[in-house]
Amino acid sequence: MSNAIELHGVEKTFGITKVIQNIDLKVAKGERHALIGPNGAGKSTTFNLISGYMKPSSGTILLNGQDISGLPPFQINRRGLSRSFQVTNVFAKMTVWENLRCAVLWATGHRYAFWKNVDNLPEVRERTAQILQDISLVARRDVPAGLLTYAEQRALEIGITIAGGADVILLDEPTAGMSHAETERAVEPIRRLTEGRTLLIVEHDMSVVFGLADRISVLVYGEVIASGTPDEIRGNKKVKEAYLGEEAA
Amino acid sequence: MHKRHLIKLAIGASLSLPLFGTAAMAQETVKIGYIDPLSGGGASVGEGGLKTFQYLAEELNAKGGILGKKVEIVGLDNKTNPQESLIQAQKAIDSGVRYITQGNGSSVAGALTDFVTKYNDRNPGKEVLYFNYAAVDPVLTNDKCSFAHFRWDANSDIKMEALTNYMKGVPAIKKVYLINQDYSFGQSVRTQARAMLKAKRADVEIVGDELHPLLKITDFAPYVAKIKASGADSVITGNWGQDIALLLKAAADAGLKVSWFTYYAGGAGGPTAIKQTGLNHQVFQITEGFANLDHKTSMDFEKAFRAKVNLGLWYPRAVNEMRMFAAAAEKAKSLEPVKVAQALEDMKFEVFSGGEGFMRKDDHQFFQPIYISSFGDRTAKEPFDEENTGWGWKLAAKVETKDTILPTTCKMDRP
Amino acid sequence: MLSFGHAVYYGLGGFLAIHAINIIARNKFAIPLPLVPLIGGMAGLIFAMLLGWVSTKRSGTAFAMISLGLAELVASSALILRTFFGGEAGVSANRTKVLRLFDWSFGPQIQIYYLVAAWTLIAVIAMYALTRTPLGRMCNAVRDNPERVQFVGYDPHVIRYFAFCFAGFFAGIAGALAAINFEIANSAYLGAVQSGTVLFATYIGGVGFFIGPIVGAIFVTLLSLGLSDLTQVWQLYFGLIFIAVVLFAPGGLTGLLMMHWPLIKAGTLGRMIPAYLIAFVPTLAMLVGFILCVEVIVFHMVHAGGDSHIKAFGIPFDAENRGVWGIATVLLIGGFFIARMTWKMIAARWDDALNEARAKGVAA
Amino acid sequence: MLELFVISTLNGILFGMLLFLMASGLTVIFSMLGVLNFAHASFYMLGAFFGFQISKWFGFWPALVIAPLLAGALGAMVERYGLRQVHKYGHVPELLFTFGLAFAIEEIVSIVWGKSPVDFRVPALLDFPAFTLFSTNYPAFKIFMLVISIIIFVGLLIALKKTRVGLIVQAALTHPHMVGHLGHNVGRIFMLVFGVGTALAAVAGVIAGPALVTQSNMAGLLGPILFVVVVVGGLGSLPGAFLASLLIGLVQTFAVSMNGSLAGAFGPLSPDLATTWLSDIWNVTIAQIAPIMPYVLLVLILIFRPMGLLGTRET
Repeated sequence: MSNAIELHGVEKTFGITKVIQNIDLKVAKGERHALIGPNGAGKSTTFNLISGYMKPSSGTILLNGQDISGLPPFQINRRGLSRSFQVTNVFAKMTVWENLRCAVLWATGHRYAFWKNVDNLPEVRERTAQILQDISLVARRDVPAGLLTYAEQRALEIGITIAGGADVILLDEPTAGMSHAETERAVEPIRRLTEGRTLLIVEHDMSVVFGLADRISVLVYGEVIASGTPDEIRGNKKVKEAYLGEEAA
Repeated sequence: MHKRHLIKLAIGASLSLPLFGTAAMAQETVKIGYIDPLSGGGASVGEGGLKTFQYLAEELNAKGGILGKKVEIVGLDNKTNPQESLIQAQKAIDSGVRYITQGNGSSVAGALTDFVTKYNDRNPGKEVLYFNYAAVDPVLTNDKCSFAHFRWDANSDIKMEALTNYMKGVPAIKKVYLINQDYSFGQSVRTQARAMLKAKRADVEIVGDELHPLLKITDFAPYVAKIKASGADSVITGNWGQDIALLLKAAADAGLKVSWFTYYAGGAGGPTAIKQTGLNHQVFQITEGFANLDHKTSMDFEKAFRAKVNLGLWYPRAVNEMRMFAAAAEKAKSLEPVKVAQALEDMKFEVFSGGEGFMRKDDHQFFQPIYISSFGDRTAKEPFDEENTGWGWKLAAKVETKDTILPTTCKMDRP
Repeated sequence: MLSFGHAVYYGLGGFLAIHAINIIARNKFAIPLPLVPLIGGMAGLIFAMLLGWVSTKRSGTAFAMISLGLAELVASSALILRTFFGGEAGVSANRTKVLRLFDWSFGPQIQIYYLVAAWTLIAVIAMYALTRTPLGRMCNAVRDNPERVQFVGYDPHVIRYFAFCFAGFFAGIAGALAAINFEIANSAYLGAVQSGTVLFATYIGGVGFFIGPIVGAIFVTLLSLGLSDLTQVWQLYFGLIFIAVVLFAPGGLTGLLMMHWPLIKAGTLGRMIPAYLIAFVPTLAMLVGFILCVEVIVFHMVHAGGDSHIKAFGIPFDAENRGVWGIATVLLIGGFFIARMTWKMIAARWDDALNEARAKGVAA
Repeated sequence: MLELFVISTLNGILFGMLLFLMASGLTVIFSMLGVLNFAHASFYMLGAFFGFQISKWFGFWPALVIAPLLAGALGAMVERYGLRQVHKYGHVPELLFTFGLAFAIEEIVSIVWGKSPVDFRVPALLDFPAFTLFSTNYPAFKIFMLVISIIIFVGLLIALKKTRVGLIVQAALTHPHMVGHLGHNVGRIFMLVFGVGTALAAVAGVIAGPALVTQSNMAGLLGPILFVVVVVGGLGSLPGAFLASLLIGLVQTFAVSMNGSLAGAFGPLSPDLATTWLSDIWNVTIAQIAPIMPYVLLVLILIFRPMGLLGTRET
């Protein structure tokens, strides 16, 4: 089975600080892969590198076998990779419906069309309606995104991420800042919506990680120190020392 | 973001719609629309002109007006913008104005001539005349001449004809440098200077020929360095406004000793700049008259004018314009523009500064004696100073009317 | 995006239209005048396509500077390329010389008025339609959050470029209409003043609302035509109004009006009206005092020694009169302090009314 | 020819230094506050007019000190009571605010001092030719301008390297996002930076006023070039601004001193093309296009090096 994402010797430096040193990471197609590690380990930076938000200082990143290192974000997105943000990043002044529709337009092939009425595109409408239902925001359809509750914004964030139909999804702490109850409610839709796709997720909540992921990679000080199934990671000594140990303490 | 232009235009167009029926026929006053900048960068010049015309209107009114009707000057602000000028002209016509006068900017003058010509074509019986008191682009009385347009200022070719006729008699002039603003007027000064000098003083060498952007230069030092390097003894320039002031300033700084032959060194701010540079009687100006001209009636007028308006008379030609207008109306016994225009054609007139001038029928250009004067310290014969500098203009030479006449290419459509 | 160089496309549209009229008239092409604006539009579009790619590489402040630089470049070049641009005198044409349609000569102003109105209507409809297309929606998205747009597959640069081209197209139409109206095009069309006025109009009207610029254009045109008759220093008032809008009403006039929409929906607007009326009196007094002060100062600075009975906004007064000075100062300072109290009251009432509207669930 | 070369170099460096006096303030303000101060050239103009007024009352030397202080105080007030209020709406409204301000300042100046140039003279002490170079005088005042500019340039360098505020400013130049985390004092620093920046522009105004022209349109003449300097040098780069200032100063001065045109290089255009638009391009001299050179430079830079000569940031 081929890999959806592959990182080979990827490094990122800011000035003289090496934030990411030599990451090698493989995410197989169709797999749910979690990236964990203590604060400041470089998880978000890794996401930024993969999604094109930042350019790697060296190394290569492959998406479905194609080199995407250094490409701008929209190009990477068009090749089938979509990401969410840790800090909610939606179109605050537009309604929920419009937010989702923006995310659907490129994938449905309407691109920069200026000769079509956006309200008369049935496939756009149907797909947007479907996503709206999937993230359970039907009742909030015409509310500007900036006025949603926090949990609703997080749901919308995920909705925008999956709306384009990308087969590789990167979720950056989808449950960050949520209460325990909210988190529990959030996991199920994530599982359902990423069914059949490749998922790479950064998450702090260990119950989410171990409940959701097929495989887990542990990132410490900008390096992957371990990669494996949840059970393997649970039993890994290095991981216990570096991460779970602290958590337990 | 894009629709604003359209909307603006729609409003502009609707406001400039002729308000039918407002052009009252039986009016009690003769209204003259004065279209020049009354705000923005050109305002100081425009205001001065307005005051001049208002003073002249009062003078006429004190004598009973024109054909018994009072003269009223309607000040209209064109913001030195041709398009705005057209809006203002339409506004003026709608309020019953049949005579328009304007002077600042050949671009405005070109637009106004076109506008008035077309208006007269499209509105027979409601003709409008345009009296030009200062726009000197030769094209206005040549290729673009119009029956509705009359010019009292000598156009730039005429001034150059006068200047070169003067230079013909000054053997000390050997190397001439031309520096002009890079637009139609500056270019015509330059081409005429080249052609006329070649014809009249083939021995004069033109050592430099510069065009610089209009009103954009803050430091003329590089240009002055070039003039210096060329070894010129005289400079001819049509520069006006800050372009002449800054040029002279840079010349004084670099210690450049040449004679300056200028069109507009006497304009607002010019005398101050010359005084500042200390170029005593080295700056010459070509005009149809100046304050210290030894001519009794114009000196008396100047004195009264200064006392009332607190400004020197910049436009002796405006006096000619208003007085000739009155005379033409009396002669035609009518204030109908077409009749006034016909009366003005080939009219001979004793000009403000003395001597005879005439309005040539072929192109509606007025010809008059031209004076070359220099600016510097004064003797008892020069009572007036400029801009409180203590310095004044002194006569250098007079060029008679006959020595200013040039042919025209004008082919006019007459009613 | 903030363009300081919009007049470039407006002006080029105007020039092309003038040349087009001349060429059509000379060769007797069967193109009626009402189609000429389209030529201007195409000119605007083509130049926007050429210059747009470089300038839309960046957005925000950098874009503003670049647009300014390009505008200066084109405006200055216009004076050098005088065969095409006619130097500072410009190029003129006679609009009645082209093919006549239905016996309309387009000589009389009223016919031009209809022409401009028709094109304006068409353009406004087209622009509205444009906002309803996928590209139009994505333009909104870029304005809202350019970063996120990249992660749904769009290149913000391309979207900005498209928007820029359309803006150029409509500006070109406007330029052509102006050229038809005045029958002349000159370099002032391309200049910074033109761009500045447009900017003023747009922001005073309110960006972010479709009708904002329309409101702004009407307001600013009336203001500049009206104010210059009323007072000599109209540009000062103009600048101050603009600053006031930026400071106190970032949404522009339209934004101010739209703020009231939730209250109208909730029916709590009535509560604001008395507060407005109370505040109106001292605010007006303050403004009158301010205007008096300005006019008196202007008089002393500009016309010192002249006739002191001046007229501003049609109201005659004596600028030398100490009484007038006193009244002006009292109105200005007193008005300011009282007005400030009333503004606070408005703010308090506003919060109440809005909260109540929220409670009723309409203020989304 | 050598004479022209030397004089042009001196003039070019002088113009460049004047540009830098203004561009430095603009760059620092831009880096710290994220605001492109459209009214920056207006403070240059205010400096010149304040300088004119004060030197009329007390003489030139007090004016050289007081006028910039006054303009700087005004600048600080603009930041405190104007810009800071607009800040919450974002950078574009801030830019618009300064745009409106530039407009208003120009109007106020022309109301107070009129629209024609004022008689602002070089102080008698410096009103003599400093040296004569192949018969061309070089005025002492211009040497003085050069010296003042260099002193301020050096002073600025020292202030940036040695003072606390200087270090913060430096940090802000390279990492603008950091400014947000400076703590509670950030308001005071912003005000200070804005004040100093505008005061620098005012110094340029006071020394340029007598040498060039002091007129109500002087801001409008210089403003656009200033933005070109900042973009060409690279947004937020002080060394870049310095380089770009000198470059533009020299390019413009040298272009003026050259006479070449395509017609001169390749001979006159064939007569059947002489009336077409091509003749305009063919016959235009380098000197004629000197003033648009900065904008040509801008376009070239944008195409080939969008972040500017020494810039590192994309926006």
